[in-house]
Amino acid sequence: MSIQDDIKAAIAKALQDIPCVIGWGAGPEPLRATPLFMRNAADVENFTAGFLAVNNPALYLPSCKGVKTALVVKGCDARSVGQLVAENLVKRDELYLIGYPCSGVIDVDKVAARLEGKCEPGEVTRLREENEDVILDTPGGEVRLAKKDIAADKCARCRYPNAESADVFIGEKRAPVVDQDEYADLADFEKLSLEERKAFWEKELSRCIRCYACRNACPLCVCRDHCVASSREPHWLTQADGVRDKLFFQLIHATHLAGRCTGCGECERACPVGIPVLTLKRAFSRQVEDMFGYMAGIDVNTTPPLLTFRLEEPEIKEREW
Amino acid sequence: MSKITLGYFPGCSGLGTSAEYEKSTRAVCRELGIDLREIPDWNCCGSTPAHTVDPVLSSAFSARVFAQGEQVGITDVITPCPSCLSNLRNALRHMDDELFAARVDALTERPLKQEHSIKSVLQVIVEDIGLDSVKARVRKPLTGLKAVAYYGCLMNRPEKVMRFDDPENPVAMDQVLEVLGAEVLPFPLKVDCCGGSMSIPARRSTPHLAGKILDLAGEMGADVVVVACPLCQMNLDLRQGQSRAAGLKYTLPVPYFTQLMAYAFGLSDADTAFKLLAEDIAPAFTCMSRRSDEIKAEEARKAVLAEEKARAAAEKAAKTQAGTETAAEKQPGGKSRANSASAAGGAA
Amino acid sequence: MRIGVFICHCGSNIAGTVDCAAVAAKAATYPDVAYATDIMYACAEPGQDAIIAAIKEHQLSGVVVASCTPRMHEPTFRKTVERAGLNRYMFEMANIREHVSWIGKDIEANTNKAAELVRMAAAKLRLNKELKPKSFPVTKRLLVVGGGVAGIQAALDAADAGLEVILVEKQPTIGGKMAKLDKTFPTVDCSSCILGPRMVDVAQHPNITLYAYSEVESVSGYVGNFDVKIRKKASYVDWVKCTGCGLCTEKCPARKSYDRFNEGVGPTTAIIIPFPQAIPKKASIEREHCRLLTGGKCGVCAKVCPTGAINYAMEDEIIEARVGGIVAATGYDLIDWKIYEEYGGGRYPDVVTSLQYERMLSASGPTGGHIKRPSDGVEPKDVVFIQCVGSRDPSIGRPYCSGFCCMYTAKQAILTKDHIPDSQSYVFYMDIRSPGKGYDEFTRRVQEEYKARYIRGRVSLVYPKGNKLIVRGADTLMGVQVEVEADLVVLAVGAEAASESAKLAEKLRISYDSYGFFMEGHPKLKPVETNTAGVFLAGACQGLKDIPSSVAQGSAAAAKAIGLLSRDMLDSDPQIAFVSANRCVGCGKCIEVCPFKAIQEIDLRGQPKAEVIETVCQGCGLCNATCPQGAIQLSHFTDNQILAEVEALCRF
Amino acid sequence: MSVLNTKELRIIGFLCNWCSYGGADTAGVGRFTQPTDLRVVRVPCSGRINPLFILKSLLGGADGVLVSGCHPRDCHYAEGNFYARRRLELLKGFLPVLGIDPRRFEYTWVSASEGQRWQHVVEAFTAQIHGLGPARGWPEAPELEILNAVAR
Repeated sequence: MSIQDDIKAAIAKALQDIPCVIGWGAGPEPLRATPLFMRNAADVENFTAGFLAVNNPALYLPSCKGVKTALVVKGCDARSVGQLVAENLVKRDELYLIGYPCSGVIDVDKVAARLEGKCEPGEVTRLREENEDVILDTPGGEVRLAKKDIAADKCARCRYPNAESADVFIGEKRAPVVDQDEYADLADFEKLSLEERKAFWEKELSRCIRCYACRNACPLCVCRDHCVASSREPHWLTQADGVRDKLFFQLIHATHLAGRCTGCGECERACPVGIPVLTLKRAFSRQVEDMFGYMAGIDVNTTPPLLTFRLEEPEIKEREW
Repeated sequence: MSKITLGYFPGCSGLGTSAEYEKSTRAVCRELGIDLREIPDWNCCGSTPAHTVDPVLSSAFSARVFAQGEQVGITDVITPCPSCLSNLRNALRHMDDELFAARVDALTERPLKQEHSIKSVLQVIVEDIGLDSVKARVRKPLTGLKAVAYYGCLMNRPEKVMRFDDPENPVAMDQVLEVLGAEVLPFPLKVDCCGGSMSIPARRSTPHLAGKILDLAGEMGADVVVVACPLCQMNLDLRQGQSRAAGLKYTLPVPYFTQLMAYAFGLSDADTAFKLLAEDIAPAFTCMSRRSDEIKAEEARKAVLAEEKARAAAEKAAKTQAGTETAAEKQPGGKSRANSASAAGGAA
Repeated sequence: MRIGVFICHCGSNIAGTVDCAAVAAKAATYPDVAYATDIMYACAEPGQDAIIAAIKEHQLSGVVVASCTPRMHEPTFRKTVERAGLNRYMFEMANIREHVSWIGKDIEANTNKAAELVRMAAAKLRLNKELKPKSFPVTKRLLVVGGGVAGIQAALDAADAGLEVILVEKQPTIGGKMAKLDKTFPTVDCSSCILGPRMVDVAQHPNITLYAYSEVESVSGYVGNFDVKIRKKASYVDWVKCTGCGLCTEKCPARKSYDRFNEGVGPTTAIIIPFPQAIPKKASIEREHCRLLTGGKCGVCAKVCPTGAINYAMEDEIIEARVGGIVAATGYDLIDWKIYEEYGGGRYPDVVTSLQYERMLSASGPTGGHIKRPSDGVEPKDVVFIQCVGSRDPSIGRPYCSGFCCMYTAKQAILTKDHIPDSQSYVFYMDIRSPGKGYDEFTRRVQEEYKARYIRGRVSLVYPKGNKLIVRGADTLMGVQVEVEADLVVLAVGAEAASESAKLAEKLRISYDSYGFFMEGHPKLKPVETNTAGVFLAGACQGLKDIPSSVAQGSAAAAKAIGLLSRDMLDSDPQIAFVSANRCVGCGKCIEVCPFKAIQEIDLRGQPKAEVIETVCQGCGLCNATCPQGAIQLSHFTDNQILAEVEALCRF
Repeated sequence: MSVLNTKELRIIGFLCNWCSYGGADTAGVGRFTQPTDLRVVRVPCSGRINPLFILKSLLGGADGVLVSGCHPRDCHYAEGNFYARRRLELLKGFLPVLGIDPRRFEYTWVSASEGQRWQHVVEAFTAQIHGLGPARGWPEAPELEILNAVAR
């Protein structure tokens, strides 16, 4: 029996006393799975885990408040859940987590790059996983790609492939991809001078269409309908179509996530125009880790660093005047 | 042993009036693993009288000394003489001001390129070498020598420039003498004026001022007045005849602390250079050895006493265990012996 | 909205370096400004009347006054607009004096900056809302911290006015520094004769509860209702049973304990009654000296105590109380004079402090009022007083004048002559500072009648020679060096704020200066108030002062406290947080950070929401900065108001 | 035109009412001369300061932002400045990510008695900002550019 079947069995068992289990099901095309809300055995048959299980199911938790809900989670999803629990935004005892060892998830853009000249990702007719590879059926025949070459960036720096906080864990635990997140993804950006960085954001943000997909994909953006981006009281943002306001929205998002972001990357994945908005959050996360030794979503019993303080802050070197 | 290498500025008196300071300093530094590299072709530090007349010219003298050092890769310099120390350090401090530095550079035509430091020999021994290292080298402890340390006006003052020891009650030399084994008396006039700079403009006040220092030291029962400054040494040592004429009662040898260090390290007469002192140090050492004998005898007596006490206690414990209560008789015996012993000590 | 702008000249204070008419002309162009003018003195009666008239004439709905700091006159002008029928919060101030005219002389830059500050104020005012205070009941009880003469005075005055008073004193007895003094200047009357009866009054007053040997542990709450925890330190003696007979102090074998009350002039016992007139007259054990408490062997006091009051197992006790106001009267300490190596740095026994000398002069002191040299017990003949030891000395970070040393030195010189008629006193001084009723006459008397030799100059060295102390100094009037052979040297040690004053300030949330002295609300107009409502200051804790001034300030602080607590209800400040329930997602972050537990979670139609407890909220706005969606806003300092100020500065 | 051309830069200060605003007043009372660039926004507590106010200022055209509150442990509201310290320090470290020189933002603690310290802070910070020169602006929406031009 495959892990997939074991998970399905666990889901079926969970459904005996939980009304809904959230996981993934086949999507509109072979390279994409879609969130799946399973309420009965028939739904469970559509369940799929593995390389296509990209979406973060924690996104739906705040709207499930008060109803016992089960989730199938990857390691990174579990961190989002953990942070929501730490902030008391969802109650742990209202959750049932089914974990499995994640070996990474697909980044369709990277597949597109690999297929360049052969075909469009949408023309792929079938995807099969074979150990550390995937095999794509394309109009031009089979294409074999290594998973690590087409996995999301976050998978290359994965410290928590196993949902450690799961109530039930299916399969053998995987070793972490890395022991330490070196924030290598920021290295190239940080080679830029201050002037170049400013130009970088001006250029990137000029594409922004203010669709707020980044916000809507973020499992920790719990304000939802009450986001300050669209309120008059307080009135932080105008509706003006300038880079300044577009960037300022990203800064609102990033500061609101400082000390909370688990780096799941859904914001950046959701962006239809490919703005690297995760960079802002990662910059904050690194500082938070250095300054307060805090990693979001790991320990549900630690108060997030911006909601507490110490009388003496050993890592804060204030300016001597 | 780890060696340190430092630039060395002997100063003018090292070649003349304070030759004993110079000899003993070199000997002591050698023993302590300080490799002294004398600054090549050094010149006057620019102290009296230049600095009272023209501060820029005075600092230029100092600047040339540092420039000479820089040429051979020396930037950390030490000097035994507090007066040189003061002028060299003040020159560096004044040259922090760019305008001043420019005026100095115009005179020397050799602007300094590196950061320089200047410290006294005393400061290096106490802070960089450490008293433990000094103690480890003592072969002939100065046990029984009653000493007072006299620092003079310049070694620790002004506080903001010297940044070493307490400006009103310095203790560095006291500590050195203590690890050499001497008994250091708490001398209140440590930083009083010896009259040094008065010796030309107000000659008659010098023996008076120097005499006051020697007088109190003598009154306190000191065998020696230990110094670290050539000018102080000269005033206190050389003028004792004048001081006696002005009413001074005591005759006291005035050695440099480095001389006593050399002596305690067991170095040769050439290194201690005691014979260059005006007042003979021999009587002080005679007092020292007599007192040292007394101290040894006293220690021996104490050891015997302690042994006896321990034996008595053991016996008492044994008897108590046996149920007899006669140990009380033992104690008066022990006491009377102690009394007679201290009486004998007093008579000696 | 119709805004009126008034640019105050403040005489020449502002108009000297700001073109007020130009600022007013500029202000007239700002959005919603219906009227703008400049005015000579906005705060004076004609100025206030002009504002009221303008409000009526131009139907103004909000007012900006550009003048001094709002910390000074905001309450004044709020009352003014209220008199004209506006809500008091429809008012903003622009600080163009402290922040503009007083800190620069460039008229062009100042005028421009003043106009900018007015623009900010007007932009904010456009978003102001009418706010109404709520009333809450007041606890009619006063806490006085410190039982020196200032605290005693404040406690007695408040108690006489009918208030309940809690007096907390750190030492086992009240009386403070004054109780240690032998006589007081300039009358040379006996200190304990004038202070003693007042101490007894404290003990006997039905409205005063005294906690001696106690300290303030923590303070929470706000004006009208502070919740105070008082730590009653273990005295190891049950004070209910103790009669103060003193038998224990006679029998205690630990006779080498440090005598705190007598400034260590002689040793004392481990169990003590500090002095015969102590209030409360109860014994207490100093733990570090007690043989039983440190070594486990002794118990003499328990054996001799006729009432069985000794309790070695006693522990600190925490007492909780609610008070409406607090008077801090924690006094001063002497600076550490041992840092002066030139005076011996504590090495010479015959160099004593002025307070030690005071104990040597006192008939109830360890020497029975006989002046004796600590080294050999001999009566001194030549006594040298050195003034300004630790005062007016920037090199040790104490540049200020302690204020009372000149006077007590003169007094001590007189007393020296009284005690030892054939003695000679010498006083080394910098300047004689004696501005007080009868003070300068007093310092003349000591020189003319008592023949004390006053030498203007500093002492460079004190050193022992034989059984004398040689005092060497300068006589700057004669231009010579002087040496005095003294038998005893008395250092007029300067004072600093009591050692733990900073800790208390943090508990009371009041400011203190770099020397530890508590900051008054205003140096002239609010000398006993602090910027924390309901906390008042008395005595040397606010700044060094002598006994008459301390007593006067004690009474002043009491008067302020009585005024506050005579009211049954107080108005709460309406500048507090409020929640837009429809925007709140109930995440509870505001509840987590609120320092006052002023926000609670409520259930609104099945949804968790935050709710502000209005009388508990203090208006810091931390919740506002924490709430991601801005659902909780601080009234009068809302996000939009601050954004309007930022916009006003950035956009134009 | 808010700042004087060539003479001033646009510096916004956020000061807590109890300590630093009082310290600035004390500096004024003491006639401690200061540069005129700074404009002060008074807030009750440094804990009230949302880091976004600072970002809004810097994106909006401020050349420098200075925040000052009560010294740690001396907060009038007991804890506000402790939270502020964490938030402001994080913000300062974040500014370079946007290409903003972190020296354009400083935070400090000045008590109501520290008039001289306030003078020093203002002088030092103003000099620092003048050293950095005017900040380069961020592009606004085209229609706003036109409106602003009209307003000016």
